[in-house]
Amino acid sequence: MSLTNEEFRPKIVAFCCNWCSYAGADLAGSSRLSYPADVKIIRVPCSCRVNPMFILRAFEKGADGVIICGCHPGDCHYSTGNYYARRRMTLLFSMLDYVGIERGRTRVEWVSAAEGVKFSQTMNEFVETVRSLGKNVRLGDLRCKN
Amino acid sequence: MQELISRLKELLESGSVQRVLGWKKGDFTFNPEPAYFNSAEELSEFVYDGFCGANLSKYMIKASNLEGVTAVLLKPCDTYSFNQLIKEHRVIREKAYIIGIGCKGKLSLDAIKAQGVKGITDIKGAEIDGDCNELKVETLYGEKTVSYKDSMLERCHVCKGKEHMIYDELMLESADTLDADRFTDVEIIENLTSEDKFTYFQRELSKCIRCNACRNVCPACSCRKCVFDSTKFDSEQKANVDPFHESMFHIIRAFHVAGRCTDCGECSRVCPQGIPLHLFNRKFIKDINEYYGVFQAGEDIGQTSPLTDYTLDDMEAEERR
Amino acid sequence: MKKIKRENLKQLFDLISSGQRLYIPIKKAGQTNYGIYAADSRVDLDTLKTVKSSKEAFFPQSETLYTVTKENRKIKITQQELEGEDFVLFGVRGCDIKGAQVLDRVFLSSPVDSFYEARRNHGIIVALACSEPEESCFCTTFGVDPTEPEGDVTTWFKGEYLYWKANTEKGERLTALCSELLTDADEAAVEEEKESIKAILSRLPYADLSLESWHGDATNEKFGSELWKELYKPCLACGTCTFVCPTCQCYDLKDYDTGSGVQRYRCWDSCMYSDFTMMAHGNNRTSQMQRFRQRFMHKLVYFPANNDGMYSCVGCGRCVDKCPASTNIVKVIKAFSKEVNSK
Amino acid sequence: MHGIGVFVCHCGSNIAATVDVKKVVEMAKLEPGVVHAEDYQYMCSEAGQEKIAQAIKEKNLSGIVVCSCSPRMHEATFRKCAEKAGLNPYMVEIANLREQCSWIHKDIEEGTEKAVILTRAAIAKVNLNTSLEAGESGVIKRALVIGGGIAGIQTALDIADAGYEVDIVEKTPSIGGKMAQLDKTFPTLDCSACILTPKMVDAAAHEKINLYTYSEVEKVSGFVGDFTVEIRKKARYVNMDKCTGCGVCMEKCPSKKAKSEFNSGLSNRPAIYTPFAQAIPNVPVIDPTQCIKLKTGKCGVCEKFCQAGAIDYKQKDEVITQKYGAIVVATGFEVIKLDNYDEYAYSQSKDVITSLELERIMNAAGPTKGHLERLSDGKPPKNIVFIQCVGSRCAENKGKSYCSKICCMYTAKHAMLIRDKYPDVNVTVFYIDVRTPGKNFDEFYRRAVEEYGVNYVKGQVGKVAPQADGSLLVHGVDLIDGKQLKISADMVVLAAAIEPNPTVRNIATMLTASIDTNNFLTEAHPKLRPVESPTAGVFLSGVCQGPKDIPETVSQAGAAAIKVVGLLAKDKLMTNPCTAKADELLCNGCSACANVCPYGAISYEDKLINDHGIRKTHRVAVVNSALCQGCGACTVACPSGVMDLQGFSNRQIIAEVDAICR
Amino acid sequence: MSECTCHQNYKLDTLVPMVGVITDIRKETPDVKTFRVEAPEGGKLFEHMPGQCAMLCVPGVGEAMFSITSSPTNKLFQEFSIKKCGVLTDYLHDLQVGDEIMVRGPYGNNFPVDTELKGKNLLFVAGGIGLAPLRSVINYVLDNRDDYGTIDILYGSRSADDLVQLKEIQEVWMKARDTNVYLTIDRPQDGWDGHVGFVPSYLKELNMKTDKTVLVCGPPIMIKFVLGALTEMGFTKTQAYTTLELRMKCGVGKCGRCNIGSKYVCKDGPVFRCDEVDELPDEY
Repeated sequence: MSLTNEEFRPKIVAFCCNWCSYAGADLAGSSRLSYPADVKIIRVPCSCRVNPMFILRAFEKGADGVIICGCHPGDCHYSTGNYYARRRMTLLFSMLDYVGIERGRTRVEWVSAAEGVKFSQTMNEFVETVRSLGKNVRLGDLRCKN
Repeated sequence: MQELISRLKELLESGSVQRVLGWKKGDFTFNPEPAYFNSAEELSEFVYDGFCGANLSKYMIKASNLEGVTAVLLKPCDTYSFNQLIKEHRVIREKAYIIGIGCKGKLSLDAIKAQGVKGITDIKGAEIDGDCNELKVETLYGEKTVSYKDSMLERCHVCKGKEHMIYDELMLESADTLDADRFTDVEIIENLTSEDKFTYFQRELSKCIRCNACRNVCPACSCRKCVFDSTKFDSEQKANVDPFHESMFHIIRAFHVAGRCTDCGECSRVCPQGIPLHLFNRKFIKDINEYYGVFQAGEDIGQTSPLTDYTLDDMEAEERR
Repeated sequence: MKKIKRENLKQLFDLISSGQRLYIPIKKAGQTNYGIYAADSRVDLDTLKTVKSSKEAFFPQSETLYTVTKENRKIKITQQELEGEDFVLFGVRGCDIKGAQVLDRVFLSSPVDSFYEARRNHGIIVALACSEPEESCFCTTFGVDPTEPEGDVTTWFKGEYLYWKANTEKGERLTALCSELLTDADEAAVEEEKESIKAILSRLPYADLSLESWHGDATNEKFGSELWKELYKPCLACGTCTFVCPTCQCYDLKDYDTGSGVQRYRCWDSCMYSDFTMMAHGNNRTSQMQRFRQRFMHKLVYFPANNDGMYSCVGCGRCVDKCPASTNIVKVIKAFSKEVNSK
Repeated sequence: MHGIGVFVCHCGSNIAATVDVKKVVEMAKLEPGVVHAEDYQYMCSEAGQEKIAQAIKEKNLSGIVVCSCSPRMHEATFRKCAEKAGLNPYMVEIANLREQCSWIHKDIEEGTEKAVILTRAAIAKVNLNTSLEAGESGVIKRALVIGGGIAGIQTALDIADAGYEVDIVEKTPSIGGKMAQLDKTFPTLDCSACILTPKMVDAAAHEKINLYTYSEVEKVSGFVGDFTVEIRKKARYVNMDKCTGCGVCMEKCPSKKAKSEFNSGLSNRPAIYTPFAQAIPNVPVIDPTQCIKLKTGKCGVCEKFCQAGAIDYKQKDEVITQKYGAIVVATGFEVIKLDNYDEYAYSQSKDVITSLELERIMNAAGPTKGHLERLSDGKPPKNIVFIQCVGSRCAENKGKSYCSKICCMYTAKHAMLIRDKYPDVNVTVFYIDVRTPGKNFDEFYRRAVEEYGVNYVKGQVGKVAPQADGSLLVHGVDLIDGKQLKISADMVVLAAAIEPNPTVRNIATMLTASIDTNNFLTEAHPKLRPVESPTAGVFLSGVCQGPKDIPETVSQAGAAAIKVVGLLAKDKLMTNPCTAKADELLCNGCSACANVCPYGAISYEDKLINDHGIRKTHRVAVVNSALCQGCGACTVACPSGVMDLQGFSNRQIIAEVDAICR
Repeated sequence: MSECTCHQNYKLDTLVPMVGVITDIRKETPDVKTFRVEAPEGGKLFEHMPGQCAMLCVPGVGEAMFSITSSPTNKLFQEFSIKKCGVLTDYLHDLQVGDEIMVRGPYGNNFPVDTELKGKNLLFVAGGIGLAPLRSVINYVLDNRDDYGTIDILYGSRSADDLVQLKEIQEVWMKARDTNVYLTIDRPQDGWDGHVGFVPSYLKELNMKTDKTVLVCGPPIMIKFVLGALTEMGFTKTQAYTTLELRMKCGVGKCGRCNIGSKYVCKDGPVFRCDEVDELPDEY
C-alpha cells in the first residue's frame, strides 16, 4: 500500500490499553492484517489512563486524528477503567465537536485481544475518515510552524 | 437590610462568630468588594445590593483556615458551590456560619454600559430592599433610566432558584429572575456547522488574555496548584496568546470542573474580555444531563459526581448526537 | 493643523495600512482591542479604553527571543530578528502614551532591551484626545493631558471631523503620506474641543484624587502599614489588573519545545500570581498580602524612587473597570489618605 | 537523562524485511540522550542479550530501548537482562517494530519511517523513566471466612486442610446457613442435613478452624497479606465453655413466642434457643428482645435449671481484633421480600408460601413434622400451583433482572417429592422457561414431568385470588394454547428470587470490594478470575458472587480456598511498582481519585507539609502500593495532575505523543 | 553601588545566552559539584568581577542564577559550584565533560574589591555552599595580595564531607602570606581534629579585632547570627558585606521578581553592605 507523495498522510495517535487493544493490535500484526502506517500506537495500562491533556497535546503537536482503544465494557482488566474512560471520552469528544473539531478526528473503539481483524478494520476506517477531513488546522500550535 | 446588619452585629457581639464575610461599600455605588468585618463598628461599611455579585464560597477556602467561625453571606446560587466545596474537603463546614441571603438578581456594569450608558457616576435602584425594577443611572453626560432586568448578569436570567442548598439561617427575600432557558445558547452553537462553531470560538477565545481571573474566581478551581501552573504535564502555560492554547486552557479547565461546576457563572462575570466562558461549562452540564441523567453539582453532597461514576450501559462516544 | 471627515477615515486607514502595519482599536466579539487593521476590520475609535492597553505593540504579551537547537551535545542559539519595519499605532489615548513613557524607563534603561527598543523606534504613534472621559479616569492625577496627548501625531474628534496635528518628524512623514486625504484646518475647533474636555475632567469623580504622601521616599512609612492586611483580602490573585495595565512590565522567560528545537519566549507575567516569585533559590513574597502590596508599592513608591519621581501608574482606570473583586489602585490610594487624614 | 542505548533487532527477517534496520540505528543516534545504538539478528537470543548487557556495562547506560517484537512478548526478557547487567529493570522500553510495524506494512520506506518514529517515542519515554523497585510485603498465615453456610464451611475446610488457620465469622448462632434449612437436594434427592451436618462437625472439630458464631465483622483495614479485622462477638448470655448443650433451658423457658428463623417464621421458639437441633456450636443464645429476665429483670428460669451454671445475664458484646492474610466473602443470599408481588396474595393468605417455606413444611423437623398441610387450616392440599420466576428475570424495576438459577430445579424437586409422597395431589407449575443446564438436571426435570405427572404450564400467573371458601383461584395464561386458565388451588408456592444477603453491602464497603448494581460482589475478571475480587486478597465464595446451586457453590468454595492457599503459601508478596503516586506537596485532598479507585488503594491523611518553608497540615491522598494495580483511573480524575502513575507518567506519555507528532 | 558596566559589550540582547562547554567537573561533596565552563572556541565566556553571578540555562529544562566562584584573575575559564537541589541542578549534576550548556551574564554588582576593600584587613566568613561567591573574592585578593591587609578566612559546614574546595583551601589559602584559615564543622566526626561548633560561635571564640572589613555568605540563618556576633564583638554594620540569595529571573532588573523596595537584587545586588540590607523592606 504505497502512497504517492501528493496524497495526504495524516498523523494519527492511537492510545491502546495494554490488556485488550494493544494485544489486539499485536494479533492484527501476527495475522498480517494491514492498516496504514499513519497510525502510531501508544501503550497505556488502561483506557482510563488516557488524560484529555494527552489528546489535546497530540492535536497541538500536529496530530490529525486521535483514537482511544480499550477492552470491551465489562471486560476491563481493572474491572471498571473503561467505564470511566467511556464517560470521559464521550464528554471530551462532544466538547471538541462543540468547538468545531470535526467529530471524525476523534474516536473510541473497544477492541479485545482476540479482535485483530476488528483492530485493523477500525484503523483502516479511521485513517480513511481523517484523510477525507484533511489536515488538522484548527487545533495546531501555530508557533511550531513559523 | 437593617435587619441583616443588626443580625450580623448580634452575631459578632455575642462572639458566636469571629468575623463576617460580606461586602463593603466601594467608592462608587456600583463597586462593592468582598470584605471581612471583624467588629460591629466595621459593619458601618457593610453593603448588600444588586452589585454584590461575587460568590463568597471561594473565599471560604481561605477562611476555613482562620481561627474561629466566619459568618458568610451566601446567595442561593452560592450555596451550591459551598456544598461542592464541602464535598471536596476544601472548606470546613463547622468553620462557617451560613446566612442564606435573598437575591433579586445581580447586576452587570457591562450590561448597563452596553445599553449605551457612559461615564456612570452613580446608580440608584439596586438596593435589596427596593423593588428592583428600574435603575436610575447618573452619568457625566446626564441621567438615564434602565430596566433592572436588562442590566442583570447572564446567570440571573437562568437562575437556579430561590432555594438555599445549605444554610444556618435565612434572611431577606428573593425574587424570581428566571426568564430564559439555560441551554438555549449551547443548543444554538451545537446546531452550527463545524466551521461556524470553530469561527465562533476562535473569535471569542482570541480575546483571552490569560489573566486567570476565570480560574481564580471559580470555586471549583480550588487546586493548590493548577496544572497550568505546574510542570506535571509539561503543561505550564502563561500568556501564550496562541488561540490553540487559549482553547486548550478553557477546554481543559471546563473538563476539570465538569461534574463539579455548579454553573455559578462567576467565570463569565469576571472575564475582562467578556468571553462567555459559561458556554463551555454548560455544554458539559447539558451533555451530562442528557447522557447520564440530570445532575446538579452542589445540590446534594452525597451524590456521586457523574465523572467519578458509571453505569454498565452508558452511552458510547460514537452514539452521541 | 489638518482635518479629515469621519466618513473618509476608512480611506485613511486603507492608505496607511497599504505600506505598513496599522495597529488600531478593532471591535471583535463585543470587545475593543488593538489589532492589525485589515479592510474588513471593525475599527472602533469611540470606545474610550481598549481592554488591553496599547503597550502590546511595543511589549507583546508573548514573543520569542531565541531558538535553541541541539544536535548531540552541540547547542546552537539563534536570536529572533528585531523589529525592522515601521508601523503605525493609531488612536492612542493620553494614558497609554504615558504608559509607553513609563515602560521606556524600564526597557530603555541600561541594559537596554533591544526587542523593545526596536519596536519603539519603528512605532509611529497617532494619539487621540479623549472627547468623553469616563468615571474611572484619573490620568490628570499623574500629569497626563487627555486634551492633547503627546504622540507623533495628535488627533481630535470634533463634529464631523478628525483634526490632525503632526508633532514630530515621524509624524510629519505620516502626514505627508496621508496628504491627499487631509485638508487644512484652523485650530479653533480643536481649542473648543479641548475646553469641552477640560470641563468634563473637572467633574470626574476622581478629579480630586491626591497622591500626597506617595513618593519615592515613602517606603518605610507605607511598607509596614497595617492597611495592607485588609486591602489585599478581596484580591483573587488573578492577573487582570496587570494584563490590562499600560505600565505593568513584569515578565517571565519560558521554554517551549517545538519538537525541532526549544524556543525561549518572553511573556507577560503578573506579580499577583502566587508563583510569581517562586524561584530556584527561594521565594521573596510568599503571601498574597505581600504580592498585593508589592504591586502598589512598586507603582507608587519604588518606581518613583528610581525614576525621578515618575509614577508607574497613568490613571487609565482599566483596573478600576476590570478588577473582578472591585479592588484597585484608587481604593488603595484613598485608603491611605483616609489614614493620613484620620491621624 | 543521559546515556540511552538503542538495540534494534532484525528478528531474522521478520523485522528486517520491511524495516531498514541500519537506518533506524542511524536515526536513533541523532536523538537526544542516545549514546549507543546497534542492531543484531536476534536481540532476545543469548548472544543478543549479551550485547545489551555489555553495552550497559561498558557505556554506563542509564536506560535502554529495545526495538523488537511486542513488549507483551519479550519485555520481561529484556528487563531481566538489564537487571543482570546492573540496570534497573524499569529503565527498559520496547519499541514494537514487529507486530505493530514490519508485519503490518509491506513498503520498506513506509515501514522504516514508522519504525524510526516508534523508536523515537520509546527513546523519548525512556528519557523520563525512573528506577522503580518492586515492593515487598509480608503475609499473615491466617484466613478469614465471612459467612458460615456451605460455601464458607467448604472454603474453610479446604484452607484448613492445607494447613492454614481459618476463622469463620457467622452472624447467626450456628453455622450451616441456608442449606441447613433445606429438606432434600436436587438432582439426587439426598437429605440436605445428612450431607451438611458432617461437614459442620468437621469444621467445628478441625484444629485449624476457629468458629465465631453469633458474630459480625465490624471493621476491616489493611491490605492483601495484612488485613486487620475487628469482629464483634455478640453477647450470647450463655457461657460457651460451661454449657453442655443439654437443652433443658430451652424446654423450661417460659417465653416461647418468638418466630423461629430457622423455620422461616412458621413455628415458634423460646427466648433461649439454638436455631435447630444439629446446631453447631450446640450452645444456645438468649434473644434479648424476648428474654423476660433481660427485659424486666424477673424470671431467671433458665439460670435456675442450668446445672452447668452456664447462664450469664451480664455477658457483654466482645470485640476481638485479628490479623489475616486473606479474606473470603461467603455471605450467601436471602429470598427477596415479596411486598411488590401482592397480586400473588402472599400477604393475604397463609397458603401462599415461598419455596423455602415449603422446604420447612416438607422437613421432618419442620413446623408440620414433615406433613404436607395447609398452614391456614392444617388440611392436606389437593391442588398445588407453583409459580416460577417471582421477582427473577423481571424487566421492570419491581424485581431482579437476573435469573435466580436454582428455582427451576428446586421446583421440579418439590413437585416430584409431592407427587411421590401424595400421588393424589395435583401439581401445576407455571413457568416462563425451564432452565436445566447441569449434570443430570434435565433428566431430573423430565422425570418430574414424565414419571411423576407434574403439570407444567408455559405461562404467567396474573393473579392469585383468595376465595371465601379458603381456596385460592389462580388466574393464569397458557402461552402454548393461548388460553386463559383459572385454577382453583389450595396451596400456591412462589419460586421467589434470591438476592445477596443484605449485609454484603456493608461488608463490601469495609473491604473496598466492588459490588454490581444487584449487590452481587464483582469478580476480578468474569471469565478468568471468577473467585477473586478486584481487591487484592479478597476472594468470593458462593452466592455472594452470583446465583448458584450447591454443587457450584462447593466447587467455587474450593476454588476460592486454593486461591487463598496460593496466597498464604507465599512468604512475601512482590508488589507491582508501576503504581499511582500522589505528590503530597500539591494534593488537594478532594477525594476525586479515591472515588474512581477500584481497589480502595487510596486513603487520606492529614499530613504536615512543608511547602517552600511554609508548614501546614493538609489532607492528602496516600496510595497503598500493595493494593494499587496501576490502572491509572485516579490520574485522570485528579484535576491538578498531582496523582501520577509510575512507569506511565503524564510526562512520559506526553513525551511519546510529542515524539510521534513531531 | 557602582553600576555594572559589563553589559555594554554585548551585541546580542542581554537576555540571549552564549554557549558554554563544560571542560571539567569536580565532585566537591556528596551534593556539590564544581563545573568549569569555557567558550566552545576556548577561553572565558566573559569578564566578571568577584561576587557577580551568571545564569546557567539548559534548554527545555530551565535556568537558574549561580555565583561565579572562580576569580576574575583566572584568565582561562569560569567556575560554578552547584548544589543539587532541584530539577535543573539534578540535570546539571548529570552532565559530563564536553556537554554544552547556555550561559548568560555576568549579572549583578560585585564586592568592592577595587574601592572600599582596598588596603583593608579582610575577614571572610562562609558557611556551606556560601563559600562559592567568597572564593572568587578570596582568590582575587590573594592574587593581588599587596593591595590588601591581613586576611582571615572562617569557613564552616555541617560536616567535614560538606566542606567545598578543601583542596584549594589547604594547598593555596592556608599557605598564603598573612592569611589565616579557620575551619569548623557543626558536629564532631571521626577523623576530624579541627574545630567543632557553629560558625557564629567560633567567630566569637576567635574574638578578632574590629579593624577588619567582613564579607559574609552562607545560609540566611547563619548570616543573621554572624551579624549578631559581629555586633557583639564591636563591629558596625557598615564594616560588613554580604550577598543576598539569588532569587532572580531575568538578571537585568526588569522582570520584577527580585524587586525589593526600590532595589533589584539582580542589578543593584546581590552584594550589599549590611547597613543597606537593613534598609530594605523585609522581603529578601
